[in-house]
Amino acid sequence: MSALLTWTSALPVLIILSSLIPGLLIFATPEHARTRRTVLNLTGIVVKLILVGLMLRGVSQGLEFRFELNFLPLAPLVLHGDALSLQFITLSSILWLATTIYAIGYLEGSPLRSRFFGYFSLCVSATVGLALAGNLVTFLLFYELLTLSTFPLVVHRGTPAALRAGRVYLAYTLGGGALLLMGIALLHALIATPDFVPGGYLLQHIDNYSLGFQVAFVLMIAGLGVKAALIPLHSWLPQAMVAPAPVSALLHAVAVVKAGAFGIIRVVYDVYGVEASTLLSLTQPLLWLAAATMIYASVRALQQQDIKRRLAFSTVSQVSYITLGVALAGPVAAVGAIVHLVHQGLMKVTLFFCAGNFAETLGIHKVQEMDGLGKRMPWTMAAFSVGALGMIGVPPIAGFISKMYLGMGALEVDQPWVVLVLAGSALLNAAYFLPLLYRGWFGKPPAKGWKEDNFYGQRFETHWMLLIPALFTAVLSILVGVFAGSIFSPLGWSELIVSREFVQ
Amino acid sequence: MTFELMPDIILSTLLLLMAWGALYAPTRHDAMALFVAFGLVVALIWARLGAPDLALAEAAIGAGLTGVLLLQAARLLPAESASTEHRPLWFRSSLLFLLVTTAMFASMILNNNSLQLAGSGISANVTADSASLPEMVAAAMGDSGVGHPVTAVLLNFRAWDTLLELLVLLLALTGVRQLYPGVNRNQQAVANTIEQTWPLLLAWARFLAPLLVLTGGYLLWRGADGAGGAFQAGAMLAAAAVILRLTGLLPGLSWSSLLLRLAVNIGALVFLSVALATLMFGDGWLVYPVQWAGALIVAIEVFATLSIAVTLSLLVVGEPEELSA
Amino acid sequence: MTYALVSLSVPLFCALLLTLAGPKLDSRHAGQIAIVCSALSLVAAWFALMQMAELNQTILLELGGWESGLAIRLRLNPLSSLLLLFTAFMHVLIGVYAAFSRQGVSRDFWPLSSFLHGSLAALWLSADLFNLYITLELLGLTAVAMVALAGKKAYKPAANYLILSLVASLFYLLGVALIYGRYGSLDVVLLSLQTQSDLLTRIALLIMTAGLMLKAALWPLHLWLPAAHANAPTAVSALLSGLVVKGPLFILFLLWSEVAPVDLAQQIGPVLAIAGMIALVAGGLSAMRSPYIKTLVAYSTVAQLGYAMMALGLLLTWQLPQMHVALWLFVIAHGLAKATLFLAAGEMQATLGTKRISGLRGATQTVPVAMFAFAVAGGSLIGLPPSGGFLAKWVLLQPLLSEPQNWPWAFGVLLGTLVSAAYIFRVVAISFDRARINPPDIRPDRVGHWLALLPALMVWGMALTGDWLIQLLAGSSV
Amino acid sequence: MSAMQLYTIVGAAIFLLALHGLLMTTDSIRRLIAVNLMGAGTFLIMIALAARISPPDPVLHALVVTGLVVAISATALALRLITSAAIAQHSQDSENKGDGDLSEDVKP
Repeated sequence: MSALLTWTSALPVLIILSSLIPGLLIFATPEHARTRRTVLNLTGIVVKLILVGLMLRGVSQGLEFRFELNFLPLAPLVLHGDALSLQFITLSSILWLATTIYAIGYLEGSPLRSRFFGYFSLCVSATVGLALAGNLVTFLLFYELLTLSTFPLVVHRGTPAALRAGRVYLAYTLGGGALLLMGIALLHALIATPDFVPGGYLLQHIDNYSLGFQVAFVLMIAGLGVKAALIPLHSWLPQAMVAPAPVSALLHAVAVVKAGAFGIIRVVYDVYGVEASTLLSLTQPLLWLAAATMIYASVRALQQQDIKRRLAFSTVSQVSYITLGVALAGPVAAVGAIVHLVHQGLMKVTLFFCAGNFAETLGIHKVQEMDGLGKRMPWTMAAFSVGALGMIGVPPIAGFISKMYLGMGALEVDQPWVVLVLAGSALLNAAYFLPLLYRGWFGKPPAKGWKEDNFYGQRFETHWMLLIPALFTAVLSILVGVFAGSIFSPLGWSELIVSREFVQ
Repeated sequence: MTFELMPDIILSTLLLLMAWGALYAPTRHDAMALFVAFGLVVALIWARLGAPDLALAEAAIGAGLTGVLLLQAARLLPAESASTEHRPLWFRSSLLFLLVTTAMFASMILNNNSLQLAGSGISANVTADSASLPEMVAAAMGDSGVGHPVTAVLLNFRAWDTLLELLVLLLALTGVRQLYPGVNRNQQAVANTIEQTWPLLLAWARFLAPLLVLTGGYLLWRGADGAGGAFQAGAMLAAAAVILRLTGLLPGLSWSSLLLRLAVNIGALVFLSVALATLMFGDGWLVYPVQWAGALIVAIEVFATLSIAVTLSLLVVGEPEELSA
Repeated sequence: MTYALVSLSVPLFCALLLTLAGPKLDSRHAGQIAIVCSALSLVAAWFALMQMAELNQTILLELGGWESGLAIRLRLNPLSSLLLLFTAFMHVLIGVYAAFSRQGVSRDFWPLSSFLHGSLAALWLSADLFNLYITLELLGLTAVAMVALAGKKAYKPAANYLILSLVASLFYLLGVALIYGRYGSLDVVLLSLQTQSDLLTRIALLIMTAGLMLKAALWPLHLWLPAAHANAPTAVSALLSGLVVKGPLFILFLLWSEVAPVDLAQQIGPVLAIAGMIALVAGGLSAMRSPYIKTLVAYSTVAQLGYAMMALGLLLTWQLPQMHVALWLFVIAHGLAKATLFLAAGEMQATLGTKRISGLRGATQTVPVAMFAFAVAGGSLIGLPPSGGFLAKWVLLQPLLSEPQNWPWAFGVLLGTLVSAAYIFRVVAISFDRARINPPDIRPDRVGHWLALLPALMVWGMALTGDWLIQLLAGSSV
Repeated sequence: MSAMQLYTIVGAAIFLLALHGLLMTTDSIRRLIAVNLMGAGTFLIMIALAARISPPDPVLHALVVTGLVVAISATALALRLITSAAIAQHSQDSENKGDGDLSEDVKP
């Protein structure tokens, strides 16, 4: 351990601990101590947001946040806060806030809440750790921890269906983890494990080990592709939708799939570097894979009648936008990819919150049952519409910005066919989202009344803790689109990242 | 093949036949009897090979004590079921494989003189200046404190082996003891004494036991200078005790008596204490001071003999209520 | 060396005292004495290790002060001192568990556990083939006696175990006799200078290997292990799987990495490595099919020993000192993880009143701590970072991956990882079943459950000392 | 051929024969006899090797002495275990057979 523990080296650790410690304390909280649990949760979040804010300021001023601990020979544990990690950390911290509030409302009165929130906090810690990981070994560590801590949440309900989904989830993610381990160990065997560097650290060795590098890349992308839900490794994601809505919202829309996508960004930009990846002819196949995933998953989404499953396939498709942008290997596309990491997260979490509200309030799970929802739940339906339109790419919502950058990026690197793919995907998005909106706003409510109707006649259309987070993220999705020009918007920050990444 | 090997060939054939019988005799009882006889023939061969003291020990243990153990076990066990004796043909035919292996081993021993060279100290492999182990033993005898090389090896050069071996004995007793947790004293237990002691056996026992005790004492006393030693002596004494117990001439013992426990432990305890004392106050772990070596070894031997004798006899004929605490 | 000898003799003395004390000493006090002795031994072993870490060289001790060859030699190097420490540590851990958990043990456990401790310490320190034979026998008899502690139903498995163990020792002894006949020496260091790859040496080494593999339950001679380990009392199973099978493995390691000539070692290496790979998969599949908790854990020992065997085999094939680090890291990580697995399995069995894995439905609610311990320890068996199992696997993987022609071996490791993940999560997934909860028979023993978790936390804590451990072990390669 | 060679071969033969016998039977007593025969074969080889020189090699004799103690200790423990197991089995058979315990369910 470094002898000098200054605040810049302690900060990354503190950011992880700010959710880890509350998480462990929550495990020890008795089931009925609801207030204590809530206080612990919120304290953790507030502390984390403050710490993240500090780090944001520091990084924008060019400060270095690095923590190191001996672990393996030539592969220490490194936590390093750079611009890219902050993009991901900020997203997950803000959404953690929204989702926690949502989850408190959602799980009110149900059993095993201490276990749920304990693991929930662990997941956030793992996600944040993964974002802060300063080299591949550290990344692997948090990647596996994320798998382990999400599993109890997937099977939280403990029903046979949940267990089945949990087994599938584990089979995929642990298999992916093992492949990732192999890839990382292979790279380490060849050239040890230095810190992530903008532009990568492989270029100088490329003549000696080109075969090894290619194999390692395939292994790592396969391992990361499981979480990023690239075809053909995506089928765990729709199944995992049996989990409670907050889990689907935060983890499957944001943390887990983004961990995979984030990993791909790290590997391509900070390990291999754009130049080496292109030299090894690795980016082109990845591009095809991403494009295929986008189209295939959109088509599958069209076939789904269960709302959450449709959203899940939509996630598969949307996360591939990030991979696509990375694989295009140009600075403009990179901005699109990195900014989409945030934009997709905000919009998708909104959609899942709303889907959860429909299910909790009126017992609605299927697309056909959505007729006339807008009359009973106008606020939720409005938030849902923002998310859906954003996904399609309607300005000024966030999704538009990222798609625009991706399209421009494709043209910049002279791959015009990608624009066609993007357009096709947008059309498919419209095809599977617009009918939902149409039914919700213009359909007729069922004559027999709703299947169930909780919270009827109360002040809000549903529990306030379910409604507020959905509105909050919907508004955020619009704001980041509208104020995309500001330096502290996700777009501005992404441009900062890319300017550091592609500086030659 | 020379004529002087004839007795050895006869003995070997006999030995192999008895081994075969002990393994494949139709009834378990025959198998045991043949095993005991096998042990006696082995003892004979050992005596021929220049190890008379070991031959005595083998007769007492390999044939005597093991035989008693087997007979007792057979008495308590249900008759063996015939159904378990069938094995597939290929399994039986593995005997052929074993024959071939033996033949190959034999040809190797006969053709390859590696085994003959090394032990006799003229091995080409050992670096020129180093002596063979038996020569080293002979050279070191003067400092060992005893006169007989086997005793010197057992209690001085390789004393650590012997200490661990005492622990093995003790451990076996501990293992046996915990098989009888809290046996009720009044419970009707299977008596180990032969129910209807034959008069002849009784008379034999009265004659044999003191003889064994005498032999044991002699072996212990002689061990320092001639063939013999604690273990052989202990074995003899144990054999005597077993015979006396079987004929009902020796009363049972009780584990709750400190004296018995002390007798069982004392050998290892004294040995280990000496080892620790040499570590703390002497020149190192088990380094006996030269002038005390003889005395220390005799002391260890006496206690070890006691422990070995008591432990062995308890192991063989100790009854549940004697052993359980 | 003095520290090591103290670490060795304290448990032996303790065993003698406990036997001497007899029935007047009740189980509680016997337990306290045994734990204190193990702890003393632990302290001594710690000093020995620190001394080794500082010196970083091998100390040889000719017992009795006689010249080398005549005397039995003890040897202390970083590896043996680490194993001494590990043994003492495991005894303290499991001793504390046995003393304070409700499952408890009978009074006879304590002298036997001290005997076990002493014999293992003697084994790690010995560098003499015949002396190793005696320690092997001590180990075998202790293990059998401890299995029999479980009561009447364990007598039969214990008897079978003993017979197999005796056969194995005799194989080893015959090999020792032949080696002595050929070279006139029993000392490992002297033999390593003399041995040649002739027919007799080959036969002797093979006989000894067969015996040792049987004793260490290495595939394909592992069939006795599940019955013996699954039938023993909980604390004993933990000691057996965590420590006892590692003794013969150590001798096997000495035999091939030192005694055997290099060309013979290179010939046997691939055989051992392939056997290890098969063990990984076959043992894992058996564990996956097992309907009983403890049998699953026992089969996982067979599988995990496959890693160790693979490391040993590749160490011999390539004569790579790095593999030696992987081998012993596996041994230590497996020991700790297995202790937790058996303790947790035993606790869950007792609380839920079932031996079947299907009876663990809802265990995350009914016995949360024990189940968590099980999962955490399982994570180390799978090799998830940053556990001890991960460290070992990482070190093993490095040389396998650095040359493309070695990649098939790495594939074996990958396969092993997946199989272990499958059987561990088979249990974990069932425990989340909330639909058909198996209600506990008795109130969970909190102390026992937390104590079961302790070794698992230690094995994950190994990560913090990973770099140091690897350097230390690398320093003691022969 | 010398006596030493003869007995070395005989020792090996007995070892192998007993090994075969061990594999051929499931009766515990016979298996234990087989194990003891294997031991006797080993010791015979050791004594034969000791007799290569005159006086015989004391080290090998000492090893045999140690080996004998180990053998008798183990045999005694084994026989006690076998009989105890049989008695336990017997009493269990005579009682009503309860829930099948693990020892019987475990198949290799």
